[in-house]
Amino acid sequence: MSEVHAALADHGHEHHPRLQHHFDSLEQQLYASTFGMWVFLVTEVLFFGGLFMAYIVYRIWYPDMFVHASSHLSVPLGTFNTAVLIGSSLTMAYAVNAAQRGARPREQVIWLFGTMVLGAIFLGVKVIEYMDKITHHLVPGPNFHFEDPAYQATAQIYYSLYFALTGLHASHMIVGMVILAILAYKAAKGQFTAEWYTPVEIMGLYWHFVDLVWIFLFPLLYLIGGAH
Amino acid sequence: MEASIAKPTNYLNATHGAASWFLTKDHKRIALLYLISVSIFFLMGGVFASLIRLELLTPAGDFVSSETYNKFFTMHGVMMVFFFLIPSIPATLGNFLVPMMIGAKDLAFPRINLLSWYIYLVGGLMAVSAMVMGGVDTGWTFYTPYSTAVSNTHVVMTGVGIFIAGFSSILTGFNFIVTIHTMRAPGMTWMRLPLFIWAHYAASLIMIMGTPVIAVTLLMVVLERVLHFGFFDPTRGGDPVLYQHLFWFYSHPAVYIMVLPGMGVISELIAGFSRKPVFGYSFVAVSSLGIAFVGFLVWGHHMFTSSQSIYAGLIFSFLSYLVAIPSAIKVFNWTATLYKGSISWESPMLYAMGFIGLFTIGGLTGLFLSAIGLDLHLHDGYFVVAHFHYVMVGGTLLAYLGGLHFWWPKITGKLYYEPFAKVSAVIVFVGFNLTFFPQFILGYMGMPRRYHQYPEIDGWQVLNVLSTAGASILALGVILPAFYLTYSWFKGPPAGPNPWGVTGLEWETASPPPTANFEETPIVTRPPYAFTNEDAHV
Amino acid sequence: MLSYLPFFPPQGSTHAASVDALYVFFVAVTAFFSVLIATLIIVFAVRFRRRSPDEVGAPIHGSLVLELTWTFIPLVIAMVMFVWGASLYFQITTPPSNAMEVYVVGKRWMWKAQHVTGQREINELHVPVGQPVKLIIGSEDVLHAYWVPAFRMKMDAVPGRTTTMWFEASKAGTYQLFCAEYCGMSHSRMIGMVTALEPAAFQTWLAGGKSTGTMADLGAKVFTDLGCSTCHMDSAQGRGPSLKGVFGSQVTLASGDKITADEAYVRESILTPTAKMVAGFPPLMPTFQGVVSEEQIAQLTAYVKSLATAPAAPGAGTPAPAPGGAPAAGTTQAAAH
Amino acid sequence: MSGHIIGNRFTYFLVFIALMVGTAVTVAVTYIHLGWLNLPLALAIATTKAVLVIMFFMHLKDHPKLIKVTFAAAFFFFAILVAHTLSDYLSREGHGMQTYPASGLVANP
Ligand code: HEA
Ligand code: HEA
Ligand code: HEC
Ligand code: CUA
Ligand SMILES: [Cu+2]
Repeated sequence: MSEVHAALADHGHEHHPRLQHHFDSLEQQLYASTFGMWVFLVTEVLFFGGLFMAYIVYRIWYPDMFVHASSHLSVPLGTFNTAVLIGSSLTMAYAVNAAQRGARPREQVIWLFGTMVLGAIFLGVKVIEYMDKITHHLVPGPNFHFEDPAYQATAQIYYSLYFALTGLHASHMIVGMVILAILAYKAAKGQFTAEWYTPVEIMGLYWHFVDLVWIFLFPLLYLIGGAH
Repeated sequence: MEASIAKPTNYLNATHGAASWFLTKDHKRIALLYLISVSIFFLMGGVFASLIRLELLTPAGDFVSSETYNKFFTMHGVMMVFFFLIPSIPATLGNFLVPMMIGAKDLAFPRINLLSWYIYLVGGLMAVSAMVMGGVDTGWTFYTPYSTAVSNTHVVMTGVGIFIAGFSSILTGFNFIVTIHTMRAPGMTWMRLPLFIWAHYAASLIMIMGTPVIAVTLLMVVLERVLHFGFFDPTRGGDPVLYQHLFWFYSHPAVYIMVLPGMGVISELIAGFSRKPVFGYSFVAVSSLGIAFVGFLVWGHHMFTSSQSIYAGLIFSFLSYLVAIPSAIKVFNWTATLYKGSISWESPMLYAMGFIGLFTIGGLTGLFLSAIGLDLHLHDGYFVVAHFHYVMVGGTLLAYLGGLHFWWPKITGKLYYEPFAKVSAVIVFVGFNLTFFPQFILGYMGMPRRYHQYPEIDGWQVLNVLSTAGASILALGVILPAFYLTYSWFKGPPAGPNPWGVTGLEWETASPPPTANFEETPIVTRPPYAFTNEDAHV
Repeated sequence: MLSYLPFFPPQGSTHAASVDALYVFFVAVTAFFSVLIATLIIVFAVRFRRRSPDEVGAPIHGSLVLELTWTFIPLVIAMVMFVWGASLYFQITTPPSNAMEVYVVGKRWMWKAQHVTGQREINELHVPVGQPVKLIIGSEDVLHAYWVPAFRMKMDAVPGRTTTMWFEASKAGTYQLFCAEYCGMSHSRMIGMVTALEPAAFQTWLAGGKSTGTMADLGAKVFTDLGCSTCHMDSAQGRGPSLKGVFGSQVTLASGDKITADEAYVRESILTPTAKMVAGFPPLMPTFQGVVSEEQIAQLTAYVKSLATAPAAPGAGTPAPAPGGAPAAGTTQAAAH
Repeated sequence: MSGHIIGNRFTYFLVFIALMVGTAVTVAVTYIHLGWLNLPLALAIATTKAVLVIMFFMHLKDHPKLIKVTFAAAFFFFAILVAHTLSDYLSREGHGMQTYPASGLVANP
């Protein structure tokens, strides 16, 4: 905020190579980036929010259908993936921490790479699940087939939501992994130091957010029918 | 750009060549890139408007076929709303002025700013190619199930274009918010911010909170069309009305994205040309936030006849009346600012005075529509068309033109020929009223919108002819500035830093400003609009 | 009252005058504020025009009293507008219980209407003067909206749902009917006429109009044709509940809830039988989704209504039935463009 | 001020364990029949997990108020979307539920 600005204006004379010309100090720059990332996450919440809204309406309208339709999802796979994603959040937190401490490039790369591996496992399981839905004709559209004819029509809504929500989530992960790869490359070159590690920190926020979305998707999509 | 010799370097002549423009990170150059692109979209939208008006000259559908007409109004609406009006003031004037007004060197994320322009361009090109390939005919509202299951036009291409352009709007809003929070010059406290900044801050809030929802909604439409997903498909138990909720959750607040920056411009113009602080500064500032916030609570007033529940209708109607109050506060404060001012009748001021009058009419006719009992009659008729053109054209477009004239000397360093500007302002005002006033009457008499032909009912054709005549005058009025402004850029006399004798950090630096905006980071010690020493001590 | 003035559509319904009155009020408020603001702007701009290049305005910063004034006065006016608009809304959307029902289906690009007595019309609607009429509106494809400007009423036709609107014609005459919700290519040709007839003339029209039997009769036929009658018998032997006396009554559901069997319930029972299960019955009933047309649903509904033993359930009041055995034919009167 | 917020690795690990336990619990309770309680319970657990992620992994607890308010605003506006939309759905006439049409739509050519 402007108070920061004012306070920093006096002693903002260090010239770190990472300082962009329009900022007065690295602190101001870091603050702007962090704040910016949070603002970006706000837009992400509302982006997923539109789909969640549709989910809420239809869950209210067709509670039984949700129970039946969700019974075709594999709870063990979903649970496994949840654990994998939480694990990747941990490795991500360690990656940020390593950069902040200015740890050796090798250590930074290990954590970043570990996060990517866990992300890849998650996506791999997702592919298995999608394949399963495709072979069982559970993709909405003309080929959709649901064993209980009573839900033949409405179950397509559930699967539309399922594919849209998980698909959007997965595409966020793919984007995240691309960025992780770039960061790992930069980390390997030793670009992140205790003085300047903003990209890693920002990326961490993003990755945790993706985890956050999944934490809600898991019970809302997989864990509906357990008791039936 | 001719090489200007022996002149101080400014952002225009600091570097040369195409790359220095297309890869620029300077917010001022990006503003100019935006200026050119939104103008092109405005002209395209305007051409469609002219074609619409030509068709409606006669009751019979004799000029083009109904399919073509349907594409005309859809593409008119899409171009004007998503590719012209929403980015118009924020991405051009806002981009240019937000950093300058707060005493910063640039926006917080210059690269993202440039990215937003490219994203806008990609979205715009997709919309244009959809248009070239045959167009789209759903209306700018894309109501389901027509858009998902029935229309056989380029809904997907256009939808994706808007989806993409949405992100450019998100990025602009995001950049403004971060910039205003973190980059204010020393001494630039919140209560010293020009009202233009407050208005842009409020509009940016809507951009980041609302736009993602329209993006995902259009994504759902595209998924439903392309992959046969079923979100809104009634044959599979989906609800077409849910689409309307999601669409208007964004699109009602979006009308305030369109008008708030315009209101910011008006505050600057009124203060500048009366050489007086804006009356009730803090009320005008906070009412922007009020409009942005309450604006999120009223979307259901577009759905009174949609079979939405009557209780929801009541709530939405009630809240729509609340959103009128902050707008009223602004209108009265601007008027009061004129009292005992030193008012000069220069062209930007003419636009500003036009804005206040036309926005008042446009806003008050919005209140007709929020009265549920009355909207059952008026909905989807020409009264609505007249209402929104009063606020969008009479309001925002006038503010945009006024702002462009006001800051033109700052942007280009040149003065335009004032008599031309005055004349075209008057032409716009007259043409505008002649075009859209008759539409209020038509609407109450029952003429439905999106009609390619209309029955020969007493007086309907007369009113339509008046409207078309007005549209031709209006077209002249909006096209004139393109000529004399461009001319002035090359041949106009130099403007000097502060040709209008007004206050504001942007007027304290050279025209055109240097790349870093200021020779030295300014230190702010007075409130905005401090024309006298007495003003400086509040 | 105002129908002879230009700029107003004819006043054809009992709603029209009250809607016009509200409109006039809004026009007056708008005129008042627009003139007030415009006058002040012009007066100030002339009176305080700049007289020397260096002149500046007076250092006036604001006034709390004024701010409060122009917050509260508009607020009060706005509340008057809201309350007036909302009460008018209740008045013009709550149909009286003796309303005559007409089923209307929007389909690209025509309005099909069917009277309870069986007469069908396309792009036309005949209604008696002085009798409240409730339209039960459906859509076979996309959104449409039924708008009769002379009645100051409109309602969307939403696929997947029935909506209602009512009016009472106050004067005999023909009035424009428009489709007000954009529905594709010939949206602007989805228009027609509503004819309000004096009650006697309406009876004559009904008698002369070619009826294919009352809607309930048609519904009875559909009921047998689709095999509903194999399960829903009059006695308790059927696999499904007897439908006698069901309409308008309280049905106990398997979930324990009680709901009133109305049009929407019947519709839902036919299309999504599993949605609301009647207590004590297995989920045997198949869905008729995709099998019955929108019109047949209306007919079945009318039939189920006619089975109600009570002397006409509320909202089911019908005018004198058409003479039986009227000559059978398809749709009546062709569309007038 | 935001400055440098450096987390504790052991805390991270504890949070990780808590999240794993939360996951196990949420799966387990699905198999216990609690009637309508199942959904709120699942959401409560998910929210708790989310708060842990936000506060510890994302360090929202260490961030200045502005950022806290900003992020909270996202959920606030989402709540507006939900509340107002449901004000329609939960008060609709009939059964609040809709039935779909008899005949299909014209197919998309
Ligand atoms: C810039 C764009 C803009 C702005 C600012 C507004 C402002 C308002 N609009 Fe408008 N509106 C649109 C753009 C805009 N609108 C568009 C594009 C549509 C059509 C969309 C489509 O269907 O295609 C539309 C449609 C629309 C409808 C739906 C109509 C229908 O389809 O049936 C309604 C209904 O309530 C409405 C209401 C309002 C209200 C109450 C305001 C208020 O914010 C106005 C507040 C301002 C004032 C009230 C004036 C100033 C006040 C005074 C001078 C003091 C006196 C005040 C009192 C006595 C209260 N608008
Ligand atoms: C920013 C928003 C904006 C702007 C600026 C305008 C500007 C204009 N609009 Fe538009 N309008 C909308 C937004 C806007 N409109 C929207 C959202 C709709 C609803 C769409 C829908 O239903 O889906 C609509 C619908 C709409 C209709 C209703 C169509 C229908 O329902 O059937 C009409 C009819 O008169 C109309 C007219 C005009 C006119 C005459 C202008 C004039 O102000 C335009 C003036 C500008 C010019 C004329 C350009 C100048 C260019 C030249 C002079 C070049 C000359 C070249 C040739 C003519 C070849 N508009
Ligand atoms: C295979 C047997 C079967 C057929 C055929 C059948 N139904 Fe049903 N119907 C049932 C059963 C069983 C129930 C009760 C359970 C339920 O609510 O679904 C029922 C319930 C109903 C109800 C709700 C009755 C109440 O008491 O609330 C209505 C209305 C109805 N059916 C109408 C129809 C119509 C109209 C048709 C033909 C288009 C039809 N049914 C065909 C078996 C059938
Ligand atoms: Cu039917 Cu428009
Ligand atoms: Cu609105």
